[in-house]
Amino acid sequence: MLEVSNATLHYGAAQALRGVSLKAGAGKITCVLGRNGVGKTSLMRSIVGHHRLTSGSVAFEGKALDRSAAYDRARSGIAFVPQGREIFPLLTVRENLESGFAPLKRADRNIPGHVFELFPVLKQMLARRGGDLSGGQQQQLAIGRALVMRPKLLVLDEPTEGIQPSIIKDIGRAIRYLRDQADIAVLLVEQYLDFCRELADEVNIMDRGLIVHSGPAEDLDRADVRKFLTV
Amino acid sequence: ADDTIKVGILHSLSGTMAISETTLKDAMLMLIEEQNAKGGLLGKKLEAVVVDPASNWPLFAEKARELVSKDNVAAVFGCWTSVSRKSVLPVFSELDNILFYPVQYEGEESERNVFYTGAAPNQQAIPAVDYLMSEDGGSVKRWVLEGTDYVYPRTTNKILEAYLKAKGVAAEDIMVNYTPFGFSDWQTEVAAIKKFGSAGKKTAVVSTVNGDANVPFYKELGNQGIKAEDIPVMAFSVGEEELAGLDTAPLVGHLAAWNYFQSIDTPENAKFIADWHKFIKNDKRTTNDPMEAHYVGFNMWVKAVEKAGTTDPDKVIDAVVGVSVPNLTGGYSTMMPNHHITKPVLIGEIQADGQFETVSQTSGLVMGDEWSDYLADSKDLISDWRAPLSCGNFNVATGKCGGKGTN
Amino acid sequence: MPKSNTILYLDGVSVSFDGFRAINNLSLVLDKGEMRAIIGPNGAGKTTMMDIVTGKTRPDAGEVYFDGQVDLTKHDEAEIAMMGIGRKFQKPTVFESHTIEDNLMLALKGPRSIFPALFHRRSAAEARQIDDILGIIRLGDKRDELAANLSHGQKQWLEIGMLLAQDPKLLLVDEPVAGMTDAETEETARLLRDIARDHSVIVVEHDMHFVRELGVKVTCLHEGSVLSEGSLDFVSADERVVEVYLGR
Amino acid sequence: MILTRAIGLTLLLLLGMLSPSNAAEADLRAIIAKFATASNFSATEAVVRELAATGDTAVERPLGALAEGDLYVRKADSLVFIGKAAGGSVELLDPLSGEKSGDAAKSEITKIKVNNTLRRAVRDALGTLTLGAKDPAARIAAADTMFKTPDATNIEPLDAAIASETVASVKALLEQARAASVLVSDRPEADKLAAVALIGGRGDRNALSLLTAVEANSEGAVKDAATAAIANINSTLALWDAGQNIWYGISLGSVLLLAAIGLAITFGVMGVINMAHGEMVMLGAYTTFVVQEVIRNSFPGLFDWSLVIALPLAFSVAALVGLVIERGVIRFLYGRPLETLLATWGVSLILQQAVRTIFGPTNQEVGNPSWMSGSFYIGQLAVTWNRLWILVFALGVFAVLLYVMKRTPWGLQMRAVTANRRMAASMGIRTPWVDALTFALGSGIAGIAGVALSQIDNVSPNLGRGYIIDSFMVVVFGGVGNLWGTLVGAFSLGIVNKFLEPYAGAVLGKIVVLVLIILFIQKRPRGLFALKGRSVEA
Amino acid sequence: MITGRFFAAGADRRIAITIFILLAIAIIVPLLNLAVSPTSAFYVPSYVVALTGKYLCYALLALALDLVWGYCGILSLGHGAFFALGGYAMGMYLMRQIGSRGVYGNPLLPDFMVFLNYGELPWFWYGFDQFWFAAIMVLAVPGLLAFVFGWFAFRSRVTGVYLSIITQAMTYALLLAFFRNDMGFGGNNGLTDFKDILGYNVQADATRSALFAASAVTLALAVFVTWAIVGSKYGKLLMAVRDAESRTRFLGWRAENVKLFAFTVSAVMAGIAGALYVPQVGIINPGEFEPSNSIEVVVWAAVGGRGTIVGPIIGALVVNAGKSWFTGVLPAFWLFALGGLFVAVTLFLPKGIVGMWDSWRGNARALRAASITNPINGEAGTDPAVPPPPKIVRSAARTPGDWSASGPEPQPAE
Ligand SMILES: Nc1ncnc2c1ncn2[C@@H]1O[C@H](COP(=O)(O)OP(=O)(O)OP(=O)(O)O)[C@@H](O)[C@H]1O
Ligand SMILES: Nc1ncnc2c1ncn2[C@@H]1O[C@H](COP(=O)(O)OP(=O)(O)OP(=O)(O)O)[C@@H](O)[C@H]1O
Ligand SMILES: CC(C)C[C@H](N)C(=O)O
Ligand SMILES: [Mg+2]
Ligand SMILES: [Mg+2]
Repeated sequence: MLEVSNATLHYGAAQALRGVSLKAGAGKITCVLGRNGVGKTSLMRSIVGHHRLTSGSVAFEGKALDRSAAYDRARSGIAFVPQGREIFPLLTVRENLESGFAPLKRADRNIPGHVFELFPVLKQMLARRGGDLSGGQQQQLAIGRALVMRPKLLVLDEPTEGIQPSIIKDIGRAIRYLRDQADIAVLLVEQYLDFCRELADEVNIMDRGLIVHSGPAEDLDRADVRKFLTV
Repeated sequence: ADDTIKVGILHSLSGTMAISETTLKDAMLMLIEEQNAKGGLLGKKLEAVVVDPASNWPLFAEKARELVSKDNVAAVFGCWTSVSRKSVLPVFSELDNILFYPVQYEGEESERNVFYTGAAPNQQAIPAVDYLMSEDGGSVKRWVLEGTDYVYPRTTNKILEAYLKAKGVAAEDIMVNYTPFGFSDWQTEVAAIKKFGSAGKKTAVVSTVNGDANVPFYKELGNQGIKAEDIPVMAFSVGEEELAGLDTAPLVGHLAAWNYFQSIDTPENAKFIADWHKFIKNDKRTTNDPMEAHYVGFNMWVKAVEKAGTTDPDKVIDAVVGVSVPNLTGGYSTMMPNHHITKPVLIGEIQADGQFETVSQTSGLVMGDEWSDYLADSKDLISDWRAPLSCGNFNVATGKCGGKGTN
Repeated sequence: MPKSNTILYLDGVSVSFDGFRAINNLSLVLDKGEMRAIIGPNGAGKTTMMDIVTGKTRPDAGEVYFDGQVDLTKHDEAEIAMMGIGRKFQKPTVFESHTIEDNLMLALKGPRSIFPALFHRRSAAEARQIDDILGIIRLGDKRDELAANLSHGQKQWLEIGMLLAQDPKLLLVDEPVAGMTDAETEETARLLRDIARDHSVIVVEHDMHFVRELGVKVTCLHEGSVLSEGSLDFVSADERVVEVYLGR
Repeated sequence: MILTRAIGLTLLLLLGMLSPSNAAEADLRAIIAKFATASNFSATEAVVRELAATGDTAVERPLGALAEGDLYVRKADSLVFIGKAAGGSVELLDPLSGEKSGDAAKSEITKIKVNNTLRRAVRDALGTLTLGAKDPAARIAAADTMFKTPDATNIEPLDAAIASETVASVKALLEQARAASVLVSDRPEADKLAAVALIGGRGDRNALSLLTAVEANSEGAVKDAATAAIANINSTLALWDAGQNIWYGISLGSVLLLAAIGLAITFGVMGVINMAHGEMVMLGAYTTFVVQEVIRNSFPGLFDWSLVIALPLAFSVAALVGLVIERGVIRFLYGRPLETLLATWGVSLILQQAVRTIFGPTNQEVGNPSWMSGSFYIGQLAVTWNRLWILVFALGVFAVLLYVMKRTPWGLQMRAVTANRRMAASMGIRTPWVDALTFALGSGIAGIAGVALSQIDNVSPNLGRGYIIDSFMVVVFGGVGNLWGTLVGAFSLGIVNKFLEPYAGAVLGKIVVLVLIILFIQKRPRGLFALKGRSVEA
Repeated sequence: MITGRFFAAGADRRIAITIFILLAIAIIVPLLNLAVSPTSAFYVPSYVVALTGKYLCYALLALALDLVWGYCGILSLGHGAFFALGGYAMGMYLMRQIGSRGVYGNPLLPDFMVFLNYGELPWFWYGFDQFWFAAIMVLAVPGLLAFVFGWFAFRSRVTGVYLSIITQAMTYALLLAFFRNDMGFGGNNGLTDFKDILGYNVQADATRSALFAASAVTLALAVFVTWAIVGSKYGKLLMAVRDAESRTRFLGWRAENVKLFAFTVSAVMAGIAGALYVPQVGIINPGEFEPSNSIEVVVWAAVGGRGTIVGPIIGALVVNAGKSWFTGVLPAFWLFALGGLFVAVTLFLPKGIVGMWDSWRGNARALRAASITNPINGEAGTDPAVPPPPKIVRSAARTPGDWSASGPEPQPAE
């Protein structure tokens, strides 16, 4: 469904991605792991269109995305939960959720029920400014907002960061539910190994701008794989 | 090049004053073109050097310096506001060149290098007030002196207040009010005028409101229904050009005092207007008093150069005094030794077509009085730039040049 | 009052925003030299509590004392920081247009007024201190890079480094390991335990492994007040904590 | 002598009203002919009086023409005509019948000059003559003039008019006019006291000015009554004055609101420090000018509609220019708000000079349609129509904008995009579109503000510069990013300003307002309606 | 000590060069004006001396603004006010020097006071007959105003556009106040008609050259002081306050004092610029308080390169020279040229002239550095698939958030 091939990215003279190739299939949860600063976020942002790749390509459902802008990618079904949440601080929680209506047809412009099932706080806080929420609540809002878009590919950059354990579990359940029910592809960046191990169908491990390992989730228990994750 | 005589034109073409000054630049270009058509001057062609001081006073000084020392102009025609004139003054006296200043001003100045072709207060304000006090003018008893808060209105009003009091007007029958530059919300002021005018005595407004603030002022007057028959407004800086931006129908009868109106019916003026329309390629453009001042000033300069046989400023300065040229109101204006000129004073009423109709005119020409007789410290001063006196502020009481002297 | 031996003393503190009670009659005492872990659901008021302690938010009611005698509600951020309370923010905030090294330099303990800063020259001791910290946070090879160019996790580390440089008496650490790998998490726990030997520390975290590794007393906040307090095992056995926080 | 003539005049007038047969037309012509020889204003005035003394309503035409400055003398034969300019020449009409009687070149005729004194004389004369006019408005006008210029000789015609008047409101006015005349007559004291009471009841400034004169010229009971009435009027007027100040403040506020509201979008919402905002206002004003020019030249009948026509055009012109600016310049500057100051400053210079080059540097004439001219009274509160409409208009624009921002998806997207452009794009919002349209909207609104402002201010290339500082002041004072703040900010600045003005004068008043703004910002560092919340304070 | 650093190895070469150039022209230009015959090719006309002297004052003003704007993020839209106040202080001195040579010959009262019927000299004019007093006022008045204004504003944490707008309100209020004739500063016409300064005729070529030299030397000194300030730890703090004010507070710094110091120093610099400017242009009037003048100063700094020391100087010189030139050769169209220049600079030189130059050079340096020390590239050496040399999309990042299309949360303004 999503195919990244040979992606490179530069920040000025510094190179953050050095020829990354990655696949994420529908109905699968694809996990990307790696230490701090190896380029996970850079890769995700390249996929959703925040950064333009220096070379290489990103294809979604067989169509090359390299020339399309972030909003076109979103309209073709890619939803993004960024690291750092990036909710709209002065919009109310409801408005934040409704901002996901843009790519939808008029008839679809409602907030799916499972959003509130997953994150009941959001329902209580609909009228509050997004920016006032606590860090974890914001993270929940960010995920909820992405779900409103009814995505085909959900890109999550460290979604569990700052979230209380019970809700992490809920998020895990939700992601699995989405994969199973709606048959969507999930691309997940995680540091939290246990979470990853539980959810992932495929894992990719990054180090210094490269994917150094990819394979099934079970690989995570191999020592040669884990070495990439230690200090 | 040596085969041309350069003439500097120092009027703002951008910024706040462009609205008034651009016309003067065009007028000068026309005059120069016509002079060239007549064969130029001293057998040479005149060449206009136009610069834009951009309504920025220090830039005026810079541009003046540029004109004189870089472009070597023989004389400069320019400035509108007094502050721009003040800022170029030192340049002209240092570099010993000539400035012709075409706008009415507050007086209290006489410089060797400057020729004042606009009105001094006695050539505008005093006759205007006289008219209002006369029977024809409505025998006004109560006065509102409405002005923009700066030197020209302040000085003029000071002179007027002294004059009115000398004529027996009581202090409570004079209301003085000032507004900032570019003022646009006149509701309160106009209401105050209305109130002041409803005391049972004939009231008039003498307006030294300047520039941009006039249009909203008159619009508000019209809307609040202040009619000229009830409370006439006499303005000193509202001319045809300003009225062009207004629907004058509700303003018919309000007054202005100038030394020239476009409506003046003389052959010189008819020709001038026709030339102007041809030059500017627009029949609707008006002429106005400062244009006439440039017309007069330019012709005086031409004549003086011919008389002196050179454009050397020193010689020309001496030659200009006494030169007499026709003005556009059917008479002759003469350059006096104080570097001010003689002018007729006209009072006009605004007409529905945006023109003025002269309702009163001084019987003869009035000589510009640079040092007002109504201000304590200046009444003893006179100016005479002819040798041997050659002094701009000769004190007749002490008999010394240089104001009071050191006593 | 037994304030005397406390480094931080909160009693009956409440704060509300537009009618929403974020902190509700909260009482919390931290002894000198103690390290405390604070957990609690999202929105429980953990960060807000830190805001109150550091002077960012003024409480509507209640007492907040530092070091047994200083009433913190009477001081502003800078004064409180000068007294020796340092803070790491939940969202890492560093000086993005300065290098890593300068970030640390500005945080280094020392006089905080204009003229000393104007005529400041770096001493050898300071240089050594910076080098040490750079070692600890493993950003030595990036010392001349602009902080803006760091990844999220690296910024977390830098902020911890700045806290170290500040060398405060009391450290408030908000979610230090968010976005760190498990290995780094362990590293951080070790570091904090080190620090806690001669400092007082409050750590907020959602990562239970990390909290466990710290091995200190835990307070669970909920809806602005203390829900449960004790050892981690005690707290995580508390039904209410499981209900609102840990989940099943 | 005057008295007898006046009585004669009244009789004539009564006769004239009774019988349709007029005083001999030849007599009138003879008097009119005297205009030709009147050498100065007072001579002309004498002729006016003489004409009026005939009491013949037929003199309305020549007198009216005289006041309008349309009365001419043919040089060749010294005959007096009404002249109507027709092309290069003048069409001559008979002064009494109004029938066409030839043409003349401008040089063949001389205009009979009028001045204010003459115009007033004509007005007074016509006032008496039109007392019996069919149109109640004319009768009201007549009563009004007679009230303002009381004369004992007016009493009798007024009595007659009162007797035959059927409209109650006109009748009341006529009675007041009569009372005014009584006060200057030698009627008994009782009559005068009644008159003072009647006039005192009017309670307005005209009454005040009349009574002041009475107070000065009479004694005894009448003087006392006048003094009391004056005190009475003064105290009610003082109250009205306060109301008047509030109204002035509101109307100044509405101007500020209009000027600022577009900026509240481009600056407040989008964060562009839009120095070209004033120029957008200017473009709107020039659009109005062009529309009026076309109407004047081609469809004079539509003049009253000119503003209605100009509104959508001004919006489109300014919005289009805004769109071009956004696509051409601003879009490269998002995230670098300070650079927008530099670029839009440049744009504003270019626009200003462009307008100066195209339209010339001088003021352009923009007229008020009739429904925006003049004023009316609510009690003693004078309300000018143009100000009232501008207030209504400003509030209307505000309401529409508020609706768009808060209730439509576009508004939501706008706010999302400006909060975080990159993330908004990832939500599927076409950010370039939203940016461009938002900027165009803000500019367009500035444009329609220009339509309104053209009604009260100069239409010149400098128009925009005059408003830009005030606009920023309003938006910032109200609180950036909050439309309500802009509304309340504009009105409070307006009202404070207008309350200070009578005491401190316009200049000092403005300085005080500025200082108050500075002090106020110390108290509320994020404006009146500060955006709140963690994200802002951080 | 500071001087020690200046000459220490690694001192910014560009600053040194700038100072050197300024000092050099301070000597050479007057020499070429006074000692060389007017017919010589090397002769510098007085006109040019006067003009460039004026530009140097503008440059000093721009530098002063950049200290607060570029380095501390305080966008002051009222710096013209400090400039004008310094100018007025100097103008008052020059006015008093006229003595009884005024048109009315009043030994005590300046002319405008005479014809506006002032009975006596207003109290605030006392002392200005002494140069030292005027000189102190040149520093004290703008400094004090900035201090008081800043003290209130920074303590109340007025930031961003709010601060910008109240600085604008300040200069606007001063503009209106100085326009008022009753203020005793000559109203709209201002102070003019100066005769001499320290006993020398202001119009003499020698005086003019001396003023030029003084301006150049002062500017050099200001460059040095600014450089010393921004290079110090305080300077780093200043930038830290610019980027994350509240963070500095949590480190124990008093952000308001940090800003206040810079603001006051900057105002004093602006005041000095004004004081040097007035005798060279021969007039000071309220027009200098015009808000648009202050905005122009911002524009100069932006054109030259905000947040650099040389940038604002270059910006002021380029824009003003452009203005002088355009207003002469293209009087009717120069605004198009100038406006176009501003737009072009923002679009094509986003960091100003100097900033862009730096980027080019910085880029080259960064590229070189990257190939040696960058861990990614360093590792790459061991990798068989060595990536091709990076294609440079844009120049090296010197400011945060520069790479992404926009920062995550654009503020209305800094
Ligand atoms: N805007 C930027 N400019 C320059 N360099 C950057 C920028 N953003 C990130 N980098 C650098 O690129 C590398 C990869 O960063 P990235 O954010 O992709 O890491 P990450 O794997 O997401 O790390 P983390 O787990 O800490 O979030 C890091 O070395 C970082 O320093
Ligand atoms: N300035 C504010 N305005 C409005 N509400 C606020 C504000 N600050 C905090 N709150 C509310 O107070 C509550 C407590 O927030 P706080 O950030 O302290 O939670 P937290 O315990 O740190 O949560 P997390 O673990 O998610 O970081 C939240 O519900 C938040 O919405
Ligand atoms: C009255 C104005 C039009 C000109 C006047 N000379 C001035 O002081 O600016
Ligand atoms: Mg990351
Ligand atoms: Mg928190």
